[in-house]
Amino acid sequence: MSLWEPFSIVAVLPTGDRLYSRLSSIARRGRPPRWREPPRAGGDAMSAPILRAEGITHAFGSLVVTDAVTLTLAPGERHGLIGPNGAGKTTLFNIIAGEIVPEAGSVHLAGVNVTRATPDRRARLGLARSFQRNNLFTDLTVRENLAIACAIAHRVSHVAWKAFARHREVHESAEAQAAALGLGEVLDTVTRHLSYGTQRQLEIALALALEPKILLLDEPTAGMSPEETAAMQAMIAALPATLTLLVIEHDMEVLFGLADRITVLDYGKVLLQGEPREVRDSDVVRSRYLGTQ
Amino acid sequence: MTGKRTMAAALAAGLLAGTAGAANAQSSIKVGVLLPFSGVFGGLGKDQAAALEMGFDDLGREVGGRTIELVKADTESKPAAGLAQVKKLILRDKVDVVVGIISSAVAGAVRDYVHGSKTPLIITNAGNDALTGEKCSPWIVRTSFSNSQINRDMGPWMAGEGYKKAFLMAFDYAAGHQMMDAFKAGFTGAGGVIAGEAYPPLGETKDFGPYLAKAKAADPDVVYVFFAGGPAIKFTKEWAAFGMKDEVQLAGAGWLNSALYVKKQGADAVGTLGALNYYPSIDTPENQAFQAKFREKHGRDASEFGVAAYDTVRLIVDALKATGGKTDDKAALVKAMHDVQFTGPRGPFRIDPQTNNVIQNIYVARIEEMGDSVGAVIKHTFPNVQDPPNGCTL
Amino acid sequence: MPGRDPLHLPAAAALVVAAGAAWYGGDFFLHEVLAEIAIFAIFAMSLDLLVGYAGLVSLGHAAFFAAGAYATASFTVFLGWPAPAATVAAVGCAAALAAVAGVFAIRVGGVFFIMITLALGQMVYAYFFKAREFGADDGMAGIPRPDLAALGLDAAEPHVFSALTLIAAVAVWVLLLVVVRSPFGAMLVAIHRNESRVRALGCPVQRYKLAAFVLAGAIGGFAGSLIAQHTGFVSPDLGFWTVSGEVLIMVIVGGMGSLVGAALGAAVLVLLRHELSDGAFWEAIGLSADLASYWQFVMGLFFIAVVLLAGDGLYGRLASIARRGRRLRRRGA
Amino acid sequence: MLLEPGFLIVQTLNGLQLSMLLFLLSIGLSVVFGMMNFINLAHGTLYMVGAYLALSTVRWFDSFWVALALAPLGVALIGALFYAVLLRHMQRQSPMRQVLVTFGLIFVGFDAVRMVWGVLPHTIPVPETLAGRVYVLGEVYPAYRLFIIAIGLAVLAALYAGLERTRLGAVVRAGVDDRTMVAALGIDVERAFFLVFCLGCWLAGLAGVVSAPVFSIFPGMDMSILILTLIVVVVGGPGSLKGAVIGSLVIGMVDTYGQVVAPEFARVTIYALMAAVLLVRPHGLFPVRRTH
Repeated sequence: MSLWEPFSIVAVLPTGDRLYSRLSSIARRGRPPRWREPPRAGGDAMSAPILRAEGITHAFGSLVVTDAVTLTLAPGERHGLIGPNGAGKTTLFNIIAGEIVPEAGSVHLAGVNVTRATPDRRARLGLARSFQRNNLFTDLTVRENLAIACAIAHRVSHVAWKAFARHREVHESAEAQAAALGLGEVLDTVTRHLSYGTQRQLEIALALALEPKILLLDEPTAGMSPEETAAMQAMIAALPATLTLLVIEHDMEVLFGLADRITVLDYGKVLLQGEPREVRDSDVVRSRYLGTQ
Repeated sequence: MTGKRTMAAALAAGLLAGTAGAANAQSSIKVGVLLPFSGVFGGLGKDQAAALEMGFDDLGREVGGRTIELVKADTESKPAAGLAQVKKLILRDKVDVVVGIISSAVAGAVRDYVHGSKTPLIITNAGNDALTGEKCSPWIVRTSFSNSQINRDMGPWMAGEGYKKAFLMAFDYAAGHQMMDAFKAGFTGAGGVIAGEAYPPLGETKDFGPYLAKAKAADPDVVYVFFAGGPAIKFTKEWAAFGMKDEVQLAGAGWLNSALYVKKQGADAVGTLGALNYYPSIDTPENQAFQAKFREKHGRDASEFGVAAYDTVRLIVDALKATGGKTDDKAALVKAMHDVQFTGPRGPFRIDPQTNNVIQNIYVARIEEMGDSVGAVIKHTFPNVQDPPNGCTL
Repeated sequence: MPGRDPLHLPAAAALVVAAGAAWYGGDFFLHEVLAEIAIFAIFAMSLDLLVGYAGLVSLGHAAFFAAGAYATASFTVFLGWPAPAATVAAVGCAAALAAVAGVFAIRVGGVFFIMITLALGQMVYAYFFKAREFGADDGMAGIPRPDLAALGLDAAEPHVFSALTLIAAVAVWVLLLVVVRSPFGAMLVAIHRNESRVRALGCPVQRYKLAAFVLAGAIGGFAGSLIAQHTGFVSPDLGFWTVSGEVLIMVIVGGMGSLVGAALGAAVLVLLRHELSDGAFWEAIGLSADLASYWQFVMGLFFIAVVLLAGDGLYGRLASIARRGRRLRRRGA
Repeated sequence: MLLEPGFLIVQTLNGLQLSMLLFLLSIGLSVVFGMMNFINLAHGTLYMVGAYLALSTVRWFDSFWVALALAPLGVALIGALFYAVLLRHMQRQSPMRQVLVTFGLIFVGFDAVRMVWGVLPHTIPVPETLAGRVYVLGEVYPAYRLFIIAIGLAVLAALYAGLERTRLGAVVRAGVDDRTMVAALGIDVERAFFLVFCLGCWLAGLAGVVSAPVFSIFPGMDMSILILTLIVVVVGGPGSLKGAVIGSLVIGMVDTYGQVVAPEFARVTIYALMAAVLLVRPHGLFPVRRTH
């Protein structure tokens, strides 16, 4: 709530989601959950993990897709997530992003328990994500795409009385963002006319426009040509060092090149967690995953 | 610039089209006909319009050297549309008198406007008690009936016939409650007991089955109902299908077996008792002549709706004759209507100056087999039924 | 993005011309029609905020129309409030209803939303149909218009009231124009185009949709308040599904996502209804006057044709013609 | 009185009969929605047309059974025509636009029916063989209403078998789950959709015919049933046979009992029920899990 100006018409309305989750949890357990978030955990901000997913368990029907997975990311860490198809990577990713509420386990973001929080709330807490399939405003220009993200980042998206065009700071930062990520040339191109690789870049640029603390990248190089992959690698490598990254990637070489630590998932369980070198040298991983590539 | 011109032209053309054809022909007497030609009551509107035309054909379209001109307006059975149309009739067409209105909701909507504009309105159907009761107007005359006028005398009569326990059923709206309340007051006053009541929602009731189950469980001597039109047909049929016909007497306001559809109801309707201000089988020379003429024209019996419209024409023409065809003094015109008296198809007809409601006979009829068809046979007549003022101070 | 409307100036000019002509030259009937157009334009613009901008196709918008009308009737008739105060209260009532209904409705999207709002409209209709205190199916009469004696005017005069409604329509248009051109408006359009992305960007979309729903409901209630004063009468029919359907048709015929389009759609439909339901029109084109009672048939076909052939509505068609004209002129110059 | 066994028996049968009609109407709507994300708002109009076609057939051939055979076919034909002329060309457009076209058809259908058959309500007689009354657990009940229940159950059984056993059924089930996937397998989804759409129209026509002898036939009968049908689809969860069955039963029973047990709430019971279901389960009681 603190993000919203007190006089905003949006801020004074109850959220459908909260009311719903409260009512439905009353229906389920007869006891309402806490309305307010617990106070942020104290302590040294540097050593406290920025993201902690603990004992995450989720099943679709009888198929357990993640089984007691625990994942901890320190600030500035670049973490890779690999595993064969069906290992539960995407489900875990979606649980962290807030698309799925896990059956058991908890997700803490910068010390705040966000296990049941909506994706937008997590985004406001500093978690941004890209999508595996491009998920853009395809009939808007690059400039307009970024302006939407920047309006949210500048916390003016709820303003209903001043013309969008007159929020100069938003448009300036959209332009700056585009320039920084090499999209300056195509600012006024309608997104659907862009090449796949450029759309992919915009996908990440939108997430970065939020100035997040942690960025989740879902197969950033999927479907790209070798040149495009190289450009994307360079772009990711050039991200600020303070930004925490969680990357799902099929291309092992890409991942080994940019991750500090890697988690290997297999059949919903953590097979191994460690530095890229350890993973590369692990016999288990080699037999279960690399061997099958 | 193209856009601007297109838009302006379109707007102007549209607006002008709406205003064309206003008043001329000062000499004619204009009668606004405010009936539903579409919507739920579209059929009844057309029935009354046909009877109005027949009435003017019979009684002549000229009084005091002025021709009578009918201006029709469609209420679409909707109050808002009715109000818009009555404004149109009065302000644009400058009619001298308005006749019509099937639905009480439409009548309620136009009441204040008509009252304020001091234009005589002759209601040919809408039966809401308030129109000639607490909300009566010196300018609003009713030639049809009031809801309680039809049912008031049925209560004591049925109690006198030996029915002691009644179950009431009508749609949940003003007319339904007024009719049931009028019956209830008379029936309980004469020692009857109300075993139960059910008011299904108007317009949304798909099936009478659930209500019939409830009525049956109450075990009454008589079920007294008010249904009209499609629901009346359906109710009668279900009544028979659920085996109620053999166990309980069915009675109600006579629209349950209106002449418009009693033949369609056939054997299922036989034995039902009804009270109404008109039945085609009324055995008077006036009615026989009227029915013969109507049958010749339309190939079917005239209904109570047609008769109300037909008598209205007589009321207007006679009143105009009394004023010598003058319509400038509207108060004198209404006064002339109070003085009109005649015996029409439904019997003696006059307007009560106390309430502006009609004073008329109410008939009790039983549906019986007639050759290979069915029809209403009159069993009893309540003569010259007059409403109490009910808060009306004219 | 909203705000690129090539016909704003021409439309405003047409409005001024129409208003001027009406004030000086119109008869009663013209004023009645103008007032009706203005009121339905307000109603249609409010729905357009939902349908055209936020992408929430509602088939129950008449619920707020009826709520606003009944609130106005109640405050004036029962409590004796002056009409303007009752209008303010009515807008509040409609907004409150929209807030409560919105919590349920915005949970679902697309076709589900259509069904929920359809049910909402029928629920409100059913309530007023049954509520004895509001006159049940007979409705309520005797609603006053604002007292303009201080200005030396009488709102009971058709031309004064139609001018009043036109001013109200312009005010609503300006208000909504500000809203749709603001970041909030841009966000609604963004949510419409790609909801999951907006959510991932940190925008609480439910709250935005609810805000749009409440704003649209409030303005719908304002239109309802005006119609109550216009006719002096309210009935449950104001909330019936056909009213919701007609206003949706106005928005779609005029062109979704354009406020002027919605207003144009209202004008076209109101005029069409007046003409088609008039027997004289059918006789004038050499057909039976009986066809007047089947005007919904023609309107339905017209609607289908617009959806099929001019997906962006009449206004969209006009706008693209205007753009083409401008291009041609530029090329010529 | 309300706990009397006689009342309960008759009322439960009434509820079951309404449920079966709602089932006939909702199943077609629901499956088409599941497959194409498209809802035919003119479904009620098809039901009405079915009843009117039955009226004309009965007048012509003087037999209910001929009407039962022909009228639903006529409605299916109208549906097929509608599909060929309008819907097919709109496949690539947003489903919303298709829904709007069907909305326009409600207006057209309403007036078309009035033009052809007039505004006065009609009825058709109950067929001779079913005109009698039956004693159910000692209570008198119209035989024809039991016939409606039987038809509903028969259709339910046939649809269940069809969905489980036939190839079309398999395509439909798969299509509800993931349409693009089925198309990718080289199966002609459009043909399957066309067949399902026509079947849905046929069922709506069937509902119109079987209800004609019980309910009266009038312009406007389409809307009251459409709203109920939509509520069934929403409550049950679109695309699910189970949802349509359970939704129909719940709505049919609640409506039937609600009208007499709590008459003052008769108009809102159903809506309140729907709101409650949506609050707890936004995608209906039996949501179809979609894989995208």
